[in-house]
Amino acid sequence: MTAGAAVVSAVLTVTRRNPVQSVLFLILNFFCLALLYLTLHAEFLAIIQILVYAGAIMVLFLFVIMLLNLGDDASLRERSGPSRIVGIALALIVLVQLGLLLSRGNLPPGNQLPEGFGTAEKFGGSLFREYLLPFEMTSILLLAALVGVMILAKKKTD
Amino acid sequence: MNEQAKAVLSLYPALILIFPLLGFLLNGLAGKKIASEKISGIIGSGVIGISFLLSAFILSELLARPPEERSFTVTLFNWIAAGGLSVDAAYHIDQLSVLMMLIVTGVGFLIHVYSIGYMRGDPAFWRFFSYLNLFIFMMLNLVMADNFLLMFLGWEWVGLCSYLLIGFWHARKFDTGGYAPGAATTSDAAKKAFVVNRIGDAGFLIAMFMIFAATGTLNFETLFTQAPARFALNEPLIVGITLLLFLGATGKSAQIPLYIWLPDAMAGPTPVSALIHAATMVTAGVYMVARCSVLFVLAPATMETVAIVGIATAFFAATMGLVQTDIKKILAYSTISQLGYMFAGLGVGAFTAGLFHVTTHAFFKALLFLGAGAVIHALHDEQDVTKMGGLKKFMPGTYRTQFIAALAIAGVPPLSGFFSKDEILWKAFSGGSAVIWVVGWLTAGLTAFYMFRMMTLVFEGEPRFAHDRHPHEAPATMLVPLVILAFLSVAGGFLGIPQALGGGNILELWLEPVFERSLGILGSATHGSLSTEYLLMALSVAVGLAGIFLARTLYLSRRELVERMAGRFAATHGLLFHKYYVDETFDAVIVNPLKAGSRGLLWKGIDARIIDGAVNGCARLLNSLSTSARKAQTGNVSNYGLAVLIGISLLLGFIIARWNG
Amino acid sequence: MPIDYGVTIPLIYICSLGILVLIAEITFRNSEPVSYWASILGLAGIAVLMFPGFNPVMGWPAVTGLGGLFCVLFTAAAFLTVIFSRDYMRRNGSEHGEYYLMIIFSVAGMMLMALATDLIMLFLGLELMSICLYVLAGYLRKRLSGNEASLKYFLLGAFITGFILYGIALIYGSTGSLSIDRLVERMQTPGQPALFWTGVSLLLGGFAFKVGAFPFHMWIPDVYQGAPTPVTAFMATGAKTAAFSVLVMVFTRRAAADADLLRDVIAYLAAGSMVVGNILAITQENVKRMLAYSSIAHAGYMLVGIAAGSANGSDGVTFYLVSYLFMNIGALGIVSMLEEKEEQRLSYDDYAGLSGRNPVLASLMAIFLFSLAGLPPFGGFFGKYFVFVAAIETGLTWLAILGVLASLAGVYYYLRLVMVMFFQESERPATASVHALAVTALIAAALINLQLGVLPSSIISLIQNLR
Amino acid sequence: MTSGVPLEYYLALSAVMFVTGAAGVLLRRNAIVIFMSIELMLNSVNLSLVAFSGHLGDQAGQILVFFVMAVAAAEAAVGLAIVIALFRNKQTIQVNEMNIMKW
Amino acid sequence: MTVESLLILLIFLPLTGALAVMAIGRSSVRAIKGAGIAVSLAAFAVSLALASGFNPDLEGFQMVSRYPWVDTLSISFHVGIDGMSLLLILLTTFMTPIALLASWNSIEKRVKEYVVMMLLLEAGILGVFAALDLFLFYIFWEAMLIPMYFIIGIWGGSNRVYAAVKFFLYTMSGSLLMLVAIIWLGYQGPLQVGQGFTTDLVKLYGVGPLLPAHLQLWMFLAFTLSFAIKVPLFPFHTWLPDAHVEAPTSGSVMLAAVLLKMGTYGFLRFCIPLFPSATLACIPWLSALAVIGIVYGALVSMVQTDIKKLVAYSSVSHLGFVVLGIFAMTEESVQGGILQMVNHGLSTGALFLLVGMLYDRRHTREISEFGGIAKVMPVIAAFFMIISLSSIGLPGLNGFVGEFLILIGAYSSPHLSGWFAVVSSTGVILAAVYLLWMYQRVFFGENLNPKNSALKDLSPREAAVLVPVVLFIVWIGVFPGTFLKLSGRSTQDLVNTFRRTSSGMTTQAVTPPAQVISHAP
Repeated sequence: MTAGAAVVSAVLTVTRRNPVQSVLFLILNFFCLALLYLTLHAEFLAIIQILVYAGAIMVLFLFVIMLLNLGDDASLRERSGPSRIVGIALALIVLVQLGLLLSRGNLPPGNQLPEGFGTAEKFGGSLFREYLLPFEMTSILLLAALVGVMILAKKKTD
Repeated sequence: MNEQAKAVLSLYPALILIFPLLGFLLNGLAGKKIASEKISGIIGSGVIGISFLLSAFILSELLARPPEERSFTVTLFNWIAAGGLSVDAAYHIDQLSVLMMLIVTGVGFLIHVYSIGYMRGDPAFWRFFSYLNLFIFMMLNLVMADNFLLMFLGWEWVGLCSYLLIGFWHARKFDTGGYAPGAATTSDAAKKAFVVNRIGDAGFLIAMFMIFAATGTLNFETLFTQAPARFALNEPLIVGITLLLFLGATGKSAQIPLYIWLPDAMAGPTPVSALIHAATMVTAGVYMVARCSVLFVLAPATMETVAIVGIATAFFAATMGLVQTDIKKILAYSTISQLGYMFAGLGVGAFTAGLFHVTTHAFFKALLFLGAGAVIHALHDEQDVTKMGGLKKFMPGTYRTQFIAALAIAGVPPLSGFFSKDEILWKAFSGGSAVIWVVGWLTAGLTAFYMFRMMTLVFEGEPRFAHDRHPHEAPATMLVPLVILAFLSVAGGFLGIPQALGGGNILELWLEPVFERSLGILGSATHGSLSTEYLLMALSVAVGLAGIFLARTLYLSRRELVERMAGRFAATHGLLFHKYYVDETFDAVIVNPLKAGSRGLLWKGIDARIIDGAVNGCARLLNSLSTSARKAQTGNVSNYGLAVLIGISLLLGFIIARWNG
Repeated sequence: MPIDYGVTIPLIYICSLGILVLIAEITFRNSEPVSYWASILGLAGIAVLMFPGFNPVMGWPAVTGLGGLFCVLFTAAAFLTVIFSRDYMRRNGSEHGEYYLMIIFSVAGMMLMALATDLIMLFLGLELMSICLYVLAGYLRKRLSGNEASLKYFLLGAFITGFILYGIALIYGSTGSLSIDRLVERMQTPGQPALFWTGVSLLLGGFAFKVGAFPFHMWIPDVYQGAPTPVTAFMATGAKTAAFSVLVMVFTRRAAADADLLRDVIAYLAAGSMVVGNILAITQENVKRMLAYSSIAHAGYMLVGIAAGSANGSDGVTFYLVSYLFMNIGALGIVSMLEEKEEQRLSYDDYAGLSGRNPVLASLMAIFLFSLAGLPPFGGFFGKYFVFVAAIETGLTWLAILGVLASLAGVYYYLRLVMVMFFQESERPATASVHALAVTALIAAALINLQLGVLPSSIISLIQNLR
Repeated sequence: MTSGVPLEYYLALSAVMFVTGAAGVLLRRNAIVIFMSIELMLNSVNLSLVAFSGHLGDQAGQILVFFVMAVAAAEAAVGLAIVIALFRNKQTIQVNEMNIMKW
Repeated sequence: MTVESLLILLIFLPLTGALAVMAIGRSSVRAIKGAGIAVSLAAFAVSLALASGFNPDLEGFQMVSRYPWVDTLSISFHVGIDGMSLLLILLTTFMTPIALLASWNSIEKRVKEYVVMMLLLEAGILGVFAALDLFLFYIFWEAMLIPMYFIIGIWGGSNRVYAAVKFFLYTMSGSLLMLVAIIWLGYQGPLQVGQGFTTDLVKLYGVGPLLPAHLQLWMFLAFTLSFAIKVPLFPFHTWLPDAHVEAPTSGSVMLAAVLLKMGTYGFLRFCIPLFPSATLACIPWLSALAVIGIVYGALVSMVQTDIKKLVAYSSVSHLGFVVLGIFAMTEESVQGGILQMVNHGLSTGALFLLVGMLYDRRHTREISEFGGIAKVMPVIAAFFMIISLSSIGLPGLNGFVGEFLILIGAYSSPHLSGWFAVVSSTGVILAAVYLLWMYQRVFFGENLNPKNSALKDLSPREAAVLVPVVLFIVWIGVFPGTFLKLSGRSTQDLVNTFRRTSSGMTTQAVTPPAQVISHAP
């Protein structure tokens, strides 16, 4: 059921003409994913998903859309005719290909989940031990993004 | 003869060669600085004179030896050696080469002396002499060579000298007679001579390849010794070789089909015509065939060809000579005709007779040319016989010498021409070729006719030249050689008075060892008796005299008859006058299509259109490919994303196709 | 997973430098000169400190492995870019310290890619680099072409990130590990599941995009053209090298040719890139765009070595990268020096008669172009030779033939520029802003190129020892 | 593997979402919507990763998802800044109108 | 100093000379020119020393130096010479100072770059002739294109850009495939005896003939295409007229005298010994192209209106002889081919010098603009005549010796029908036609054009350029032994080895090369 909702909301995200509606459907999609994370024993990620993704990032999107005042206006001509068909057809082809490959599966055997799998505690532990360097580099990444946004978006420089 | 004497003797050939070379270099490099005609002339003629004396000395040395020892070889250095081929710069002196050396240096010396007078005042006097010396040097190389390659060296260079000397006055206009009228200069004639010769030379060259491929040598002695064993009689290979050699000879000696250059070669200064285009160079072909007689007799088919081509040339050239008006051209056709005789002689196996005619012809034809030169000189470069006449009284010395020469060529006994020509005809007849005899006999009549037509038009009758011209007798430097040559024209015949007339035929005896081998192969099948020989002699004398008589009658007293005949037989006259339109045919069939084809088809067509078209077409193709492919780069991100997804899809498709786990 | 100091040291260097410049930016009012010199000196110092075999004192932590060499290359590219940038940015009225900061951070991302031991680091490095480059491409905010370039780059970059990530996910799912060593190990072992190969091919597609290989190349011309020229130089050298460093370290150690699923597909990518890049470059009139297309072709040549997948292939690509870095940054550096405000002076015609006015610059450009065209005795030739040797050794002769034929087209358009510079005259000559430091850098780049062409063995043995 | 739902199910869902996102990128012209489609793709991958992680009982997948989220945040910030910068100059964020550089 | 180092010195002398010239101030034009000539003369002196140290009786390469260069790919700086390369090296060092001196006045702009380019060109060419490693050879082969490109492009005529680009791309298109073949050979060849990649020529000599025939054929074709374009062999010749016509005099001289020889040299050095079976199979085809080239070049030459283009097309014809000689594969023909390379270098080089002199005076090369100028410039006319005669192949001058040996060898070759030589002989006739006809139209006849009435005759500098060439023309014509001797042994070995190796892959043939390999390292 959650999955169905996820798919529908995903499709609607890309098909809605109004960007604001798209954002809202995307947020819905993210909520569905968070639910799925929970079923997959990823509690911490589920929380992050809602807080950071659906909360912070999507709000940012919404904010920018509002800021630029991008309505469902007439200038927003969507592509028509053949190129749309080509795009959809290609997407379907890729889907079929992926399906073919995934179904040939031979997935590795599943393992028993360790104790406390997916909790914030376990998660944090390995993050700060085994993945310390990536974590630190993420901070650099965010710093770079910060500076970058400043460069690009500050009003006046000269 | 002791060793020391032999060693000294072996120096002579080198000396004989070096002197003309020296003269060439002195005059050629320093002539302009010397700036004295006298010194240039003395150097030029002197070196040839020395060579003549040295040649005479060799002759005397050889005479002192028994006949079978009358040859020796001098090797100077190894010229070309590569792989199996080794060619020396070596000179072979034997009876034949000594004969030719004497003719070349002797007649050459006289013509050099003559030229001092003839070329007086020419701004390039020194250059003229250097060319002449170079010619002699190379001609000596030709006749003294002991192998084909060295002979070919001389062969080519004499052609070059001929080229340089024909075009000596390269800025002068020259009427080639119908062909490129008015536009041609002497240099056109020079080029034509060289190129036509080259066609023959290519034959010579290919013959050498065949000889080398077959026998691995180009040395005369080695080859001639091997040849009878190596080649079967009339084997295609030997026929091919000899035919190609003969092709070379037709080029150099102006035989059908390559004779066309010689009449034009008359554009050169007259001493050049005398020396190169009458006395020496043009006989190189005869010499070569004689030298290679062993090969030729192994190919009777070729011999027959030589004889037929020779006699045909003799006849047709004589017919063309009938109507020419240019004094030098008359002589030129006469030369071609006489050369034809020589080849006819060679062709029937009368090698000695051929060479005998070479010798006598050298004397009287040189004399004729030099005399013509004196006339032209006297009339300030007038060459048209119809604008001459009555010169007998202005230039008596010249006239007398010319008369002797004309008689000699007309075959009036006991002048030299009679003996040599008659020997050829007799040998032809006795060898079983009656047709050749008949044609030769007719030609003899024609010869006598056109010679005396010329004599009459030039010297007899009323003067027809412009009144501002004051003919005068030639200066001593010119006249003395004329006299000497006249003497030789008379006396030359005594070298070869046939046994039938009680002569010893000195020349035949002298040359016997040279042709021993070939005559051995040929065998001697002589038909006809002594009485036949006398009869034939009488017939040829008669036809000669008839020709003389007819010419004198027609051109002295019955001029109107000539005009009428020319009118009546206009077509024939035109045909003869235009030399059977051979030049025009050559131009139309070979030269012009070749030029047009090279320009239109090869250059503009294949080169520019096809090859370069393909090359540039590739470039253009890439360019248009690029121009159209660029359009895919629309600038639209969606399309770029599409491309990315296509790529991904292709990758996945590839994995689907290849994976088989 | 213990922390590997060999991996962290370059990152510590570069991040320290970044923080230093950031502090300078915050501290000083007129911070640009400080940042500039700090960047230059810092980058130069880091390049020296990291250089393989550099050991000033006992126990100095040395950088090991091929990744170390790549780090030196990124730093060198950044160093040269910074040198060319200042004047360019000044001319375009936008010299700021943040610019250098972005370059330094992107170098950090590249290093992370090259040094990555697992796919997480790889992914993070890729993103760090890319995000900085998105910003740099649009650095001249007022320039519309820059905006467009930046957005195109960003959208397509993010798009391909999705595929890369998907590939990583599938690899993870089929191997149960994110370790690169495990990945390589699996690739060498026949009999992997389809899932694995799907992941690998998506990863390959992603990096093919990053290096600008056909058919993932379409962003290259627009982005390279629209970005500020020094940034273009940096993208074409540093970023490309970074992407190739991953290809070299992940994709050249595959199974033997017969069991190798990827050889042919990489060969097709290479072939397509060589052909398309070269053919499309022929008719370009904008020099910068021409160099962009040519960089597609060069990606193709390097992919030849990847396709070979042998030791020689890996070494060949690495060598090619070294020489490509110096020749391309040299060429684009000169382009940046000649470019005037408002993207003027970028067409072929603007280079007419350069050899008369500025023979040094023209000669240097000629050297870079000859090297790019792959003519001996320059580095570009040897790089090509090396990868073609590798290709032929592994049975990809057809690819080598195609490669040389395509490079013939390359010769044409590079030579066309030489021709314009040397054989033509111009009525309105362009004036280059020539600075001593920049020219020195160019001369150094040219000399390195010559050295790579004439005496390549030192760098080759270095590469071999590091592999 | 504790969940009753098989792994394939998650993977299929993820694939469908992924392709939907990709289709969105191709079909839409509004830069922000395209970007949202890309976010959709990233999230679908995250789902796969989490599913694999749970299937394998290995935490690394979840860790990666965490980093992906961080990266997505950074990307979103930068991407939107780019969009704003472009909008300031061009007054549009329609990608089909961005073609001053082509061919 | 050892003899071996002489060869290395020779290669690097022009290179360092070029660097030295770069250091001279731009304005001191005379010093630049002087330095250029001095360097090239020094190189000539070194090459003479090289020749004096060369022993023509020894088998194989001499003055060999071998330094490891790029170990990974088994590349070494391996140089050495045998008879044929020595001759071509001598030709190169001889013609370079002449070309430089010839352009003393005619090059006015960018003199420094010009001299540098000429010296670089010389270094490149010398390297080509000395290289014994295919990689090294290729480096020089390609590198020398760059200076030539500039020489044509900067100092050339009005259509120079097209010509320069055409020259470059044409040549390059051939050589790139050769590069692939080199690598392929370097890999496949040693594989035959279980060894690793190498481009060392001496080693490859041992293994190349062991390759299966179809592989040989492909590699042979790739090499041949490259060389055929360089020669140029019909139908790959169309770059030549353009390049020659547009190049400055010195460029044409170097192009004709030396550059074209690199192609024919390549046949001898690489194609034949490396791929004997393929060679054997291709002999009739290549010889046919050569013969077509001989006749075709001559015919097209005949109808040219531009003297320089005429000479250019004549090169096609002459080089056709060389190729015919090479592929006839008899000792005589190969010797002739090698000598003819030198001959063509001298005579055609000199013809270009002379055309340049005419151009300097009249600024046109149209034949119709001239006529009768032998009157005003008799000395030039004389030189022109001698050199034309050499080109025509008059016995006693150099051209004849080469052509004769080629043709006689080709005729008696076991690989060719006699018709090849027979048809080629028409080239001898046509040579006389086109050169003499041109000569006649330029020098003979009436001097009608007033512009031609006050032309200066040969200057001392020009004499200094021409006299040495003419001396060699006569020397080779009269005493060709001096030069034939140098290449005799090399030719003999080449032909004998070819006979042995081309006749199929016998087991007998396998053993000796294995020995060669064991010796080589």
